[in-house]
Amino acid sequence: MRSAAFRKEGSFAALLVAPSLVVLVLTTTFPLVYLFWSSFQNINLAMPFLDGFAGLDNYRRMIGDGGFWHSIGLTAIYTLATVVLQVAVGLGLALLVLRIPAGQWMFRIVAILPIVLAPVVVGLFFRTLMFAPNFGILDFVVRWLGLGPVNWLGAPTPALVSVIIIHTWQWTPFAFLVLLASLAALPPDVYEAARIDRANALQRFWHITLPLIRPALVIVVIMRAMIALSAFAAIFAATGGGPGTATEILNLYAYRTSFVTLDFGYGSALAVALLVLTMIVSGALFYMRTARTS
Amino acid sequence: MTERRTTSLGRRTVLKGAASGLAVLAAPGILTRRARAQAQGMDTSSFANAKIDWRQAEGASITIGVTPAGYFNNLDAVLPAFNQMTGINARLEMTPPGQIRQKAVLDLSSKTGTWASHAADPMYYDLYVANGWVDPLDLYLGDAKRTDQAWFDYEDILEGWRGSTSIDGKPYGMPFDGEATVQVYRKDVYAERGLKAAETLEEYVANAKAVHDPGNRLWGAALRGFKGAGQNMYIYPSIFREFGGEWFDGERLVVDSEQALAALDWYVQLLTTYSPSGVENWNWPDIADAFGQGTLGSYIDAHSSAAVIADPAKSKVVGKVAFARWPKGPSGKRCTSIWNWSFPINAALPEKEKTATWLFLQWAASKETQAATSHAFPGAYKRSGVNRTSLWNDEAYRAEIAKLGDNLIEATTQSFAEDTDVDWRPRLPQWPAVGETMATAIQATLVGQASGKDALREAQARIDGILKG
Amino acid sequence: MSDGKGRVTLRGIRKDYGSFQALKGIDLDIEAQEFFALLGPSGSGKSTTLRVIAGLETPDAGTMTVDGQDVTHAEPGERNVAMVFQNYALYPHMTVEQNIGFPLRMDGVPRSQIPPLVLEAARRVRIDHLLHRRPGQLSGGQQQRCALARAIVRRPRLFLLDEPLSNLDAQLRLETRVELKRLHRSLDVTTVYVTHDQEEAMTIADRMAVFLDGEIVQVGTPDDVFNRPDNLAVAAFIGSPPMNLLPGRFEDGAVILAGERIALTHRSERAAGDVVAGIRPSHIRVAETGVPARVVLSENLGETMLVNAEIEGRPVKVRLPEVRRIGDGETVRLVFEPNHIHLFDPQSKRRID
Amino acid sequence: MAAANRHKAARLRRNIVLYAAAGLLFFVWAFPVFWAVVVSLKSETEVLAYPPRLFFEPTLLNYRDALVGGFSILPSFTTSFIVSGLTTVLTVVLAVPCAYAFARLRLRGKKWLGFYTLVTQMVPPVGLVIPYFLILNRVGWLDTYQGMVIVYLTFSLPFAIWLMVSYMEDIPREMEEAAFLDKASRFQALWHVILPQVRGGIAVTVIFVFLNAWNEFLFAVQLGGNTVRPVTVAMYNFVSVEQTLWAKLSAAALIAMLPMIIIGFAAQRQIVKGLTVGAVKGGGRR
Repeated sequence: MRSAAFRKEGSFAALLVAPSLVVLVLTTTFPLVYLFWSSFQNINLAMPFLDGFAGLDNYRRMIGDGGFWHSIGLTAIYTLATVVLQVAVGLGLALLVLRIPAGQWMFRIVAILPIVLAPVVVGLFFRTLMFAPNFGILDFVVRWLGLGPVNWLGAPTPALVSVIIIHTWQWTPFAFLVLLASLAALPPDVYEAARIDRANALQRFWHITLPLIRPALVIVVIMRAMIALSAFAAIFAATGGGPGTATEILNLYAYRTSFVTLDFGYGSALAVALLVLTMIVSGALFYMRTARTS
Repeated sequence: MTERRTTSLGRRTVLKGAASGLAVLAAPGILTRRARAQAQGMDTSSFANAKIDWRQAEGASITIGVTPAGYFNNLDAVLPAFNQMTGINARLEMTPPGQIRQKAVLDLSSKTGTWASHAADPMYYDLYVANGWVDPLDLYLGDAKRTDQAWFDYEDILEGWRGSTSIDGKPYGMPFDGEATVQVYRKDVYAERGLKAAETLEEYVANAKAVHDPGNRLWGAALRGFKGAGQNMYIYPSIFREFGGEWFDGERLVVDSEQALAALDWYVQLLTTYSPSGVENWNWPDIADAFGQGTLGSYIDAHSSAAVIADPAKSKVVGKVAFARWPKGPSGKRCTSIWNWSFPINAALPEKEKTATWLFLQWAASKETQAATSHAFPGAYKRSGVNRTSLWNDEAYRAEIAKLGDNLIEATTQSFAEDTDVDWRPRLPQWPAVGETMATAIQATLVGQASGKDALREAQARIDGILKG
Repeated sequence: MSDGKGRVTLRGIRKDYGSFQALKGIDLDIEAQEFFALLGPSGSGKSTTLRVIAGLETPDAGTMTVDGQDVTHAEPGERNVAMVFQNYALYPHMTVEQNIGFPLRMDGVPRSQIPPLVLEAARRVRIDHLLHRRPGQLSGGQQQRCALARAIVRRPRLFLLDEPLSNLDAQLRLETRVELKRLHRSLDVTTVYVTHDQEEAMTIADRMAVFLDGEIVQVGTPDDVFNRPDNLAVAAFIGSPPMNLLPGRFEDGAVILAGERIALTHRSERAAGDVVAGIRPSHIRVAETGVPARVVLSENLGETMLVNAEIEGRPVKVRLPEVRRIGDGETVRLVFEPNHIHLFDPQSKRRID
Repeated sequence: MAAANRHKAARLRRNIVLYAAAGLLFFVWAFPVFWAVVVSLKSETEVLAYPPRLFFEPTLLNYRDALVGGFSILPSFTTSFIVSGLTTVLTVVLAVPCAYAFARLRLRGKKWLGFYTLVTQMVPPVGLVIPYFLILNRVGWLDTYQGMVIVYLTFSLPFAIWLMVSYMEDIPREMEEAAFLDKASRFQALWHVILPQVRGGIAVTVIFVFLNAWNEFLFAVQLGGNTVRPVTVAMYNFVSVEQTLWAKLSAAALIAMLPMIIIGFAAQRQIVKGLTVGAVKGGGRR
């Protein structure tokens, strides 16, 4: 808690912060205010004669809207599944790669690939080149293995599984790279000590590795949860939220309400709901992080 | 950028003929450049016959939003002729098909006038008009200073298309390119099995059954399965109408009638029995791709997909294709789509730009430009969806289109003449929401998420909510 | 430039961090050109005091003057002080040469004059052969010298060292200690030196201040502090091991410890009463007579021997000048050298003279 | 001897298993990209062939079409470079000082400002398209470079500040204190002492901001146009109303992603660092 208190510190800090803040305020204040404002309005382009102040109507409507709760449920499943998969697969892969004596660099490089690809491209590629029945290579492989045919994107549950696979494919490398780096940074003497204490591999993992990489795990969970909550482009390109509404997470539902149904008022309310949800989830995760570490 | 864009389709035919790789590398660029030059040199002399001043909006700049498609590419290629003739700087802006409607609505609703005009979906005119976003075109058509009615001959444009772009008798959009929904089938496969094009929906199912042989990678039939107002809700309304469905009961939109359910059952039955798995996500390009690969006996979709399945660079069934009209439904009716891309005039424009836009509309919809972008186009791709009755009767045009498959011309013109139906889809400002709701219900039934009855009942409830506001 | 001044005065300096009082009112005078040590355990306030002198901390109360001029609120850069940090704080992206030259650059010294000054400073600490290396390529000792050179190159009027030797190994620490002293002599700059190591403070400082719990408990020469601890706190802190402190009673110029009466030749005028007697382990002998003590453990230190014993259950340490066999549990008799017995008042905890 | 051999054999077995498992996962991650490359080398008919063929006569025509054909994405390449480049430069110039202040300086309301920047990052883009459209239209910046850069700044800036703060916090405070004692002003301390030490962090920020700007699609479609048409939008020229040209789309997408892939490979170390910053903390400063 040392602090250097100089007279000019405050004004110097203000000087450094000001440009960024001015830009942020200028570019985000209006959109944010507009978003909130329109969530309290009736703005339905298809019915301009109804436009006007709606009070809490849009929010009230949300409570009784099955589509909203359906999308919330999907958002929860999608977020939970992708985060768990990314962490589990990423950690497994990291533990595995750490053990191979040579060629680790190849994995690091391959892991970069999905991360740098545009989600919209990934969604498009998976939709057709991977998943499409009678066309996609994955479909072919699954059939060849005698497991198919699976109608990947054409049936509700497989479609949800598919978009989760796509997300997991693209972002597990993130978890993998972070966890690989933290695992590599772990002090070897701890393991030697554990070995002397006759801990077996599983015990070593459970009692030493996991607690030691906990900070990294928590960060990964936080960042991945935030990204999963705001996922859009890949699902949009792969399924458009379908079939039916089987993959229509809240983000897509808000998009459809605003841009397809043209109900901007309700769409804004849904966007606000998503914002609040994201803040709650990330806030809770951040709280867990600071509460446990301090 | 716009200039370079025109040429990719022309190249394909050249590739076909070229034997050696290196020669191929050099050749296409040259040829397409020539094609573009020729297109630019489009003969504009007949425009002088119009008794209007083509240069009255000289200096105006207008942007027209379009979407990647062969017909717009061709239009783009001849656009310099327009600019040269009028002194207007008109540009086409390509927007992905998935976003063009949203972008247009965003632009119109915020009255920015970014797009002077755009390729519009006819189902959106009720919305546009309810909001006063677009100008009625009779203002322009009736203005002798801006229109030579005799020369332009608006009545020559296909009637169904004019109807689809008019509200209460007033025109709001200028049809540019459109389609009829027709049966497409493999004449070789049908002949082998002694089948002929279906006359009724029952026969269509029977044909599909006769052809269906998934073990040999041949499926009976396919229709659009993808969710969307312009996807499954493009094909379903035709079936609905053929089953005798009526969209409106007085003022109320009804989507869960007996006929609606029967139509949905027929659709689901056909697709789940005789279509490849995955059809739930198929849009028209996917159907055409599958048919082009020889895996489909038949499908019902826009006649313009003929261009894709007649393209040897992509299709293995060239020369094995024939066309026929929609089969009749139980009501004895055939119902083709009246779908077309049309150009409205953005009401938020200043007067001079409006005039410029109108001149563009006239020019684009004129016989000359329609011909210049179709059979008279020097590139490989010839439009097959011209907007004028006179052209559909034009021998040169018919000859060009006939190359795409047996009976195409006949099926299409008959469809235009007899099978169009103003009430093909329910026209109302809330169409985007209604169409999307129906699309979701149809797809939910197709994938087994809900029974047809439940899905339609829920859709009805939603639509009631939507229309109540 | 060193102008022979550099007299520092602190008056009533207080510093709080939340509810923790880091400095509870420090008064301190540091003479010009003096080598002054701030000694104390960690958390005692010595480092905070140094940082206040440097200007890195602003006190919550009190004033600081240098040569009579009030600098309490002056920026660090305005004070003409140089500092060597515990971890050296070398700029890792600069070479040794650039590191040493940095203060000159910031001071506006013309570019052409910088290299010779840098070279001179580097020579003084004998790292002139390393000028083109980066800190990461130096050993700990070399880094430390580099930090020293960076501090002296500008000839500050105050030279501040924050535990400069704590990151060096024992051998190097000894050598550097000597070198620091030599450097101070040649530079003639007021030097304030923070350490928790009393041996370091003793050997190197002209004078020192002993810090405990945010207060200065004694200021004086190393000899004063060692041989005349002002109070019980200093007595219990200084020395390795520190003084034995035993409760006793003063009567008639003599002190009574564990029933044994020890006559004190030099203190007689005081009234009788309870006292605390302090005596360093090396001022106790094992003899045939004296206070009986039970040996708990005897440690062989090579040249000397440290005996841990108990007198009436109280621990006593005895340093014997030679190693001899003393069995654990054995009872010995201890003799206290009367003229090395310090007396403290158990109430005021102050020294009784 | 026998024991040693047995040991050796066990290790060999273990390695084989490890490599097999690792190889399988490697394959899973590399395959989609590999397959995109394969598809881009096929003709359109070949692409649609089933079962998919691994052996075919490869062609580079798709690449030529994507590069110099009618739908060349090269002009869009330039656009993407300008937009992403400008966004990156501005973001870094603005974010670095701000991050320094957040990490080190005392400022009234800093917590709230930090929270505000975090919140702006969470707003769903869907809710922002309409207001942005209105604003940009008002100032006449629709379909302009400056308009697009401004919009991207709102996303990149909070992210960059957040990233840079972690790097700034890693620098020992003594560095600045030493600089102050060396008579450096606050600005000089930042410029001469802090900035050179966070060069790695700046590099990471540059890479990520550039990457995100390059890959953006939703805003590019809605707020761009003929003038500003980044590669992610231009690729869609191969997804026409009539058909999707898969081979050309693959080629175009691969070309469009090539700079990112190159950056990814070249700056692999920095990216990993960027991903792990803050995460591995506690494992030492450096």
